[in-house]
Amino acid sequence: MLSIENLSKSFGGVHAVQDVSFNVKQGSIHSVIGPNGAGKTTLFNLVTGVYTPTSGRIMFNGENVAGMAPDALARRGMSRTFQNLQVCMNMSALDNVMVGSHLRLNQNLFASMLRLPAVRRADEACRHEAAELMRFCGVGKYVYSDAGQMSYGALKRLEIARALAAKPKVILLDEPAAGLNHTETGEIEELVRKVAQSGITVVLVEHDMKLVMNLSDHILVLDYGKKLAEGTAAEVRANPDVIAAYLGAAA
Amino acid sequence: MKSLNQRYAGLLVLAVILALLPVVLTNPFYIDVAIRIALNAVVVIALNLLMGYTGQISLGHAGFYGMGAYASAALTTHMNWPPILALVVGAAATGVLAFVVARPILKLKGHTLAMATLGLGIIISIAINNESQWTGGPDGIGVPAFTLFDFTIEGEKAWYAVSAALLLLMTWFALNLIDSPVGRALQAIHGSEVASRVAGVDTAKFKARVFVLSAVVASIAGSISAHYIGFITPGMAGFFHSIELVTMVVVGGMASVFGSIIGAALLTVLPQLLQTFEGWEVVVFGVILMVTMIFMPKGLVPSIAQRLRSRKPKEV
Amino acid sequence: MQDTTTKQPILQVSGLDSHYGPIKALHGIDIQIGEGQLVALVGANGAGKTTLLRAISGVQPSSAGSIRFAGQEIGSMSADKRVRAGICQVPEGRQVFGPMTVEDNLRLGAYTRPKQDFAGDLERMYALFPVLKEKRHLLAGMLSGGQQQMLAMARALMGRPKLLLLDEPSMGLAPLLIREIFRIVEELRSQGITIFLVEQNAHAALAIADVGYVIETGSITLTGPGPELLANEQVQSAYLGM
Amino acid sequence: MLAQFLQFLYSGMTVGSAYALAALGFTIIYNTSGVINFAQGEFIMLGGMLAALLSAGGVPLPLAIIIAVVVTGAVGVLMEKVVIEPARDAQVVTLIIITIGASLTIRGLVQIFLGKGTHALAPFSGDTPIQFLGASLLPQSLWVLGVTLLVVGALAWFFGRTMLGKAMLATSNNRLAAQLVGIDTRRVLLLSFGLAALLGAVGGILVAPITYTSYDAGIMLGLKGFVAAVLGGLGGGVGAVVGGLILGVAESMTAGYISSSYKDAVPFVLILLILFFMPRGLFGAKISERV
Amino acid sequence: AETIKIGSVLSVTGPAAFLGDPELKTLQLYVEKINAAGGVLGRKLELVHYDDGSDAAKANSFTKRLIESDKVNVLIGGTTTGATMAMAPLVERAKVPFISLAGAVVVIDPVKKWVFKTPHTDRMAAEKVFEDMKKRGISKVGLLSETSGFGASGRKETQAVAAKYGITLVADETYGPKDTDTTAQLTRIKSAPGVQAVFVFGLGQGPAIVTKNYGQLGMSAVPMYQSHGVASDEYLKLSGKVAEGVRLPTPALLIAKALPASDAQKAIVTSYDKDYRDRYKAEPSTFGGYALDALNLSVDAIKRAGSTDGEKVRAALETTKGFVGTTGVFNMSPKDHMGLDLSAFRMVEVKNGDWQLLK
Ligand SMILES: Nc1ncnc2c1ncn2[C@@H]1O[C@H](COP(=O)(O)OP(=O)(O)OP(=O)(O)O)[C@@H](O)[C@H]1O
Ligand SMILES: Nc1ncnc2c1ncn2[C@@H]1O[C@H](COP(=O)(O)OP(=O)(O)OP(=O)(O)O)[C@@H](O)[C@H]1O
Ligand SMILES: [Mg+2]
Ligand SMILES: [Mg+2]
Repeated sequence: MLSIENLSKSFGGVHAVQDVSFNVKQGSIHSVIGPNGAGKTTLFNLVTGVYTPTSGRIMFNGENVAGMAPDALARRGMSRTFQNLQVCMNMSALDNVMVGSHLRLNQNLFASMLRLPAVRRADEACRHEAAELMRFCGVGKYVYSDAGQMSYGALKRLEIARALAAKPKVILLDEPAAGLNHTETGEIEELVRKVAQSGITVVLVEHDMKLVMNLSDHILVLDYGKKLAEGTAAEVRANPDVIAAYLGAAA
Repeated sequence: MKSLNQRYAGLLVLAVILALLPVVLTNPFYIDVAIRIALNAVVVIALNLLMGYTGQISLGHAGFYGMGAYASAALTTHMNWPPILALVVGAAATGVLAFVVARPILKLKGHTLAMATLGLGIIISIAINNESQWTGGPDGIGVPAFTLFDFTIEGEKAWYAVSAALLLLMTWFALNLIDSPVGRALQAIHGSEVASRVAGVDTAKFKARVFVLSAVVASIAGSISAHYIGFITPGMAGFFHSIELVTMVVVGGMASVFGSIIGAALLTVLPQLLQTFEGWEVVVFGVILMVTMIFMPKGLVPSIAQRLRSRKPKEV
Repeated sequence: MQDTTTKQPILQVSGLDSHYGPIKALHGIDIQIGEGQLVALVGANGAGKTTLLRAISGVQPSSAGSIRFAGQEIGSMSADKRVRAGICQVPEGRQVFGPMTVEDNLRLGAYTRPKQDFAGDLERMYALFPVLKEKRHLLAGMLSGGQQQMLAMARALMGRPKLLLLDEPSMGLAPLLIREIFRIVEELRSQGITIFLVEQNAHAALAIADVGYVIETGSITLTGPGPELLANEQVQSAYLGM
Repeated sequence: MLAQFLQFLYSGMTVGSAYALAALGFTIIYNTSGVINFAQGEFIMLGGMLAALLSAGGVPLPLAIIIAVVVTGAVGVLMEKVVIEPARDAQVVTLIIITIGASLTIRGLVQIFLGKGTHALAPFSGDTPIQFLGASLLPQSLWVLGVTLLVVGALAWFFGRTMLGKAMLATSNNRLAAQLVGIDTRRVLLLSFGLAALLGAVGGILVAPITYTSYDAGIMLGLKGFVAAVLGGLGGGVGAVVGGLILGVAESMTAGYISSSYKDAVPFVLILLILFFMPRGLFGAKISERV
Repeated sequence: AETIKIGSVLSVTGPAAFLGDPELKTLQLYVEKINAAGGVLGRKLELVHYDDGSDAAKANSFTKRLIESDKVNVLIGGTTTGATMAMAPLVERAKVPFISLAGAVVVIDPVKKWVFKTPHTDRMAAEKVFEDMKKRGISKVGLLSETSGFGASGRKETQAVAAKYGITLVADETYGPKDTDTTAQLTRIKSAPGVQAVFVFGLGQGPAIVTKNYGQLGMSAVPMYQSHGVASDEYLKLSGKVAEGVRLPTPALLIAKALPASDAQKAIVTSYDKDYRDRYKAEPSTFGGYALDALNLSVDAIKRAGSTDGEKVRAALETTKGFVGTTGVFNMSPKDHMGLDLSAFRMVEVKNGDWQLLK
């Protein structure tokens, strides 16, 4: 459903992503790993429209979406979380999640100002859904909190809840387990699995190898912006280039 | 989660206060002040939607206010248009102008945005100052009474009723808006523009919409104030009036609808109260402004609300 | 609480409370760190780890209790004085100076140091994290997450701390680098630097720690030598995913 | 024709340098605190007023200038200490409103104690116009231009080369991190207000012989200085100067070639157009945060 | 007995403060003096003052307060034309005698029943200047006016009366009240074909800057005229040597000492000059003179009306005849609510750093 073809992005002289191609199958969990600075986040930024590619195509459900704005992509069913938190600290935690459902709600200014009954009903329903999602992501105790009162780890989960609130076709998670301990990482693993089982395609960037190896149907390894290897968990783990560049001998 | 009741409780209190004021205030002068407060509050609420909620500063809103006021003055005086038509045309013209500049201007952020809106306001006020055949130039222009189908709004009582109704309506609109999907989208733009775009918010469109909305409201309030006061000068479209409006927003509280009303009330009444400090008005005003912001950095309403809440600390 | 230190404590936190507005985030924290020790602090999300480190650095107000550093009460000392006294921190979320170059970030890390040490220290950091040398003229805000994390670490080390506070230094780092970070931490200890380490990678942290503390909802609930905690069942199920 | 053009240019550059000096003060405070200091204009006014009144009162000009600069600098420091410091955790808009309050207070006090009259300060080196390529300019204009360039150079060195300068930039970017590397952020802020006030005073004194000065002279210079600073990108000295000169020259060219009634409006149209294409101002910092 | 309440709204702060400030000081000084001398009709005067900060909207609101809340008997004020015009509809409705201190003709033309004014109109200033130009054979004039209310109205009136004196305006430039440089405008005027004189219409420091730039551009061959807006010693002080030869129309106050003893206004202007200097250790200004005249006119009208009844006072004001003020000799009528003629203006020239009366 998502197919990346010869994608490149450079900043001045730095080639952050170079000629990368891969395919993500519907309903699968596709991980992207690689050393720091390999270009994983840049890749996410390209795919979700935050950056415009220097060259290459991004095919999403048969349409070339390269260079499209993030909101246009969101409308086509794409959603993501951020490595550097992008939580709206001026809002409550719940409202943050509800922003995720933006596209499914009435966006008319006047209907909103008049608070038409239909708007109100949809909003209430959305509110309950959002609270439910927060619980699903393990931040249920913050349902009545402001985003500014949450700790780092909680905010990471809040972002996942917001991304899910969009009911996306594909969700891109950038290091969802960073800042979580092993037990908490286990919870996230479970959560991601459930998301994938519900039919949402997951693209995952993560440095926690246990999580990646347990979850991934397919793994793409980047190094210096280029594709280093690709394959199943077992294949990648055994690849000597990957061991040298990324995993190290003990993995 | 803001419950329905909580929201409407505030509105109800406001309605009761507005209904009681004319009973308590026997002196027409006090009613006059109340009318000015209400009309200012309407603009300030609209500006707060833009500034406090959406996070887009405007140092040029008095320009829009002035456009409305001058459209009403010029079209009724020079063209003999009925006031309501002048008001609508003024608002429409303001809306069109705001719409045209919205996209390029709102691409700017922070201080550049402040400067660009300031520039826009200054351009408008200079145009008003210079085109004296229409606007009366720096000396100002008289505005006839507001008539609607043979009915003339006259006297403090009638004007009070009109402005109180407008304020209630605006408050209701604003409260509805901020607690709606659109309102959340606006606040999300403030919180994180990328995050909101990734969530599907067409940020450029929503910023433009709220900019136009607040400009149109300012224009309408400008028209009505012009008819009420009966005489307008370019100062009301000028930079200092813009700053005054922003100050009302911040002193009352960013992202607080009721804060806007309090801010407008305070900064409208204060100059009247300070007249006793002969010669020292400006100093005292400045000091009050600083002290308020130092002790209530989030603005009056949010800071007081926070303090009330903190009386019952809860443990994590 | 058992006394696990043999050396004289360089940092002694007692009865420390801290609030975020009405919310109390730390409840009477007692912690002792001996000179040259490596002490690990583990806890769930929102337990108060970051709050504690921030309080020790003086960027988060404490409402009760005392903090003694090298025999001196520092509870009311300003943050910059604490850095001068030798307490440096790698803060949560990296907090690099985005619009400044990597090298300027490092330069600022040495803000409290005499000028003549700078060049040498800079070279040491570049040796430790070669990628920073490669990117030294790039704005720090342009670095990838992991690179920023390394920069934050290097910046703190530029201050030649006596006590180094690390708030999740391995966050966002590739597996190879995580190992590298832990190697560096051990090496720093061997150089006599006292280290207070907050880590979600509790396994690795406790394995090398002289002493470990467990924090839950703002209170210390367990303490003991690192390996001992590692074997603790409660710890295993709550933090080690076992 | 050329002479006329040059005349417009000289006039624009003189006015523009005055804007630039005002803009530099904005830039310094912005660079340490992210705050647009609306009291900057009052520093300018204070410098000019004090120097004019002192020298009218018989104090020799150089001494009058020194006293004016020092007193204004002290006012800047005092302002930081008394009203900015207690609110240092507040949002930037709040701080901006505080600076508006401070500006009203300063202006009000000057009006009460120094009066509402307009004052002149003697030009530093006479007022015989200098003829240059057929157009004339006052010697004082050269003083303004010269000092502006000097100050820009000094500031470029300060922010680019000195630790303290970098510490200031760091403070505005991330106060928390700045504290964690041992920067005394309070002192940095104090210093920046003092420095900005000092610079404001220098500017006010330099332009006073050309523009005269009165208790409300700071309003307009402050406003134009703000515009110049933002136009330049609020980055460093060069931006402020280029911004100021563009604004000044645009004004005088508009007055000279288009219409003096719209001389204040046309430059704003121009500036809006510039900003639409360069949203961070002419020399604004590149975007430095990514997601 | 109950006090007689004189209400005033003046621009004591803000851009017009240099006008409003002496106005207020004058009112305060003379209300005190009149009370010390026993008041009016056996009652004391009470001055209720508000400062509009040079903002017409505020003037409007304070007028309401004076009328509704303070219930004043007479209103003095409106430092600027804008403020006056914002106040006028209210006094018309509330029927309170109102004497404005603003310059523009529009204040009294068309006549409003309750509105009077003391300053000369800007039209008169233009006429006086043109009269003088005509005498010197000047017919091509470059106009440089301020964009303030004073200047804009002056520009309009200048344009209106120029033809009557056979004068063509060969250049028509403006500058802002806070501008710091006007060389661009002056350069344009200088290069206007056949220009024989410059006429500057502005207030306060602007005209001084114009004068300085005029010197800088070496334009002394083209005679410069200013309006009564600069009729103060401050102008001389600010513009220095380059002002030599500048001519302008002014009220008698400015040249109090030089007036011949036979002059009707000699007594009033010298005593005002002295009183003001004694009290405030400062130069009196012609603007303060407008306020003094307004106060004296109201007191005179109240005395003649024998009561503070609004209608009676208004009627008395309207029938003022031969009243000698600092500004001139007032002869009001139902058609003329100012009552001054061109003789109230004296033409002066700057000579040796001082004013010299032209014959
Ligand atoms: N605007 C920019 N200018 C210059 N270089 C950039 C810019 N943005 C990113 N880079 C560089 O591109 C490379 C890829 O960065 P990216 O954030 O995609 O890495 P990553 O794989 O996500 O790393 P990490 O695991 O540390 O998060 C980095 O070396 C970074 O320094
Ligand atoms: N700015 C704030 N305002 C209010 N409450 C806060 C704030 N920051 C943190 N808290 C609360 O204080 C508690 C401790 O937070 P802290 O950040 O210290 O946790 P942590 O242990 O570092 O968690 P994490 O592992 O997620 O980083 C949490 O309950 C959090 O919700
Ligand atoms: Mg990344
Ligand atoms: Mg933490």
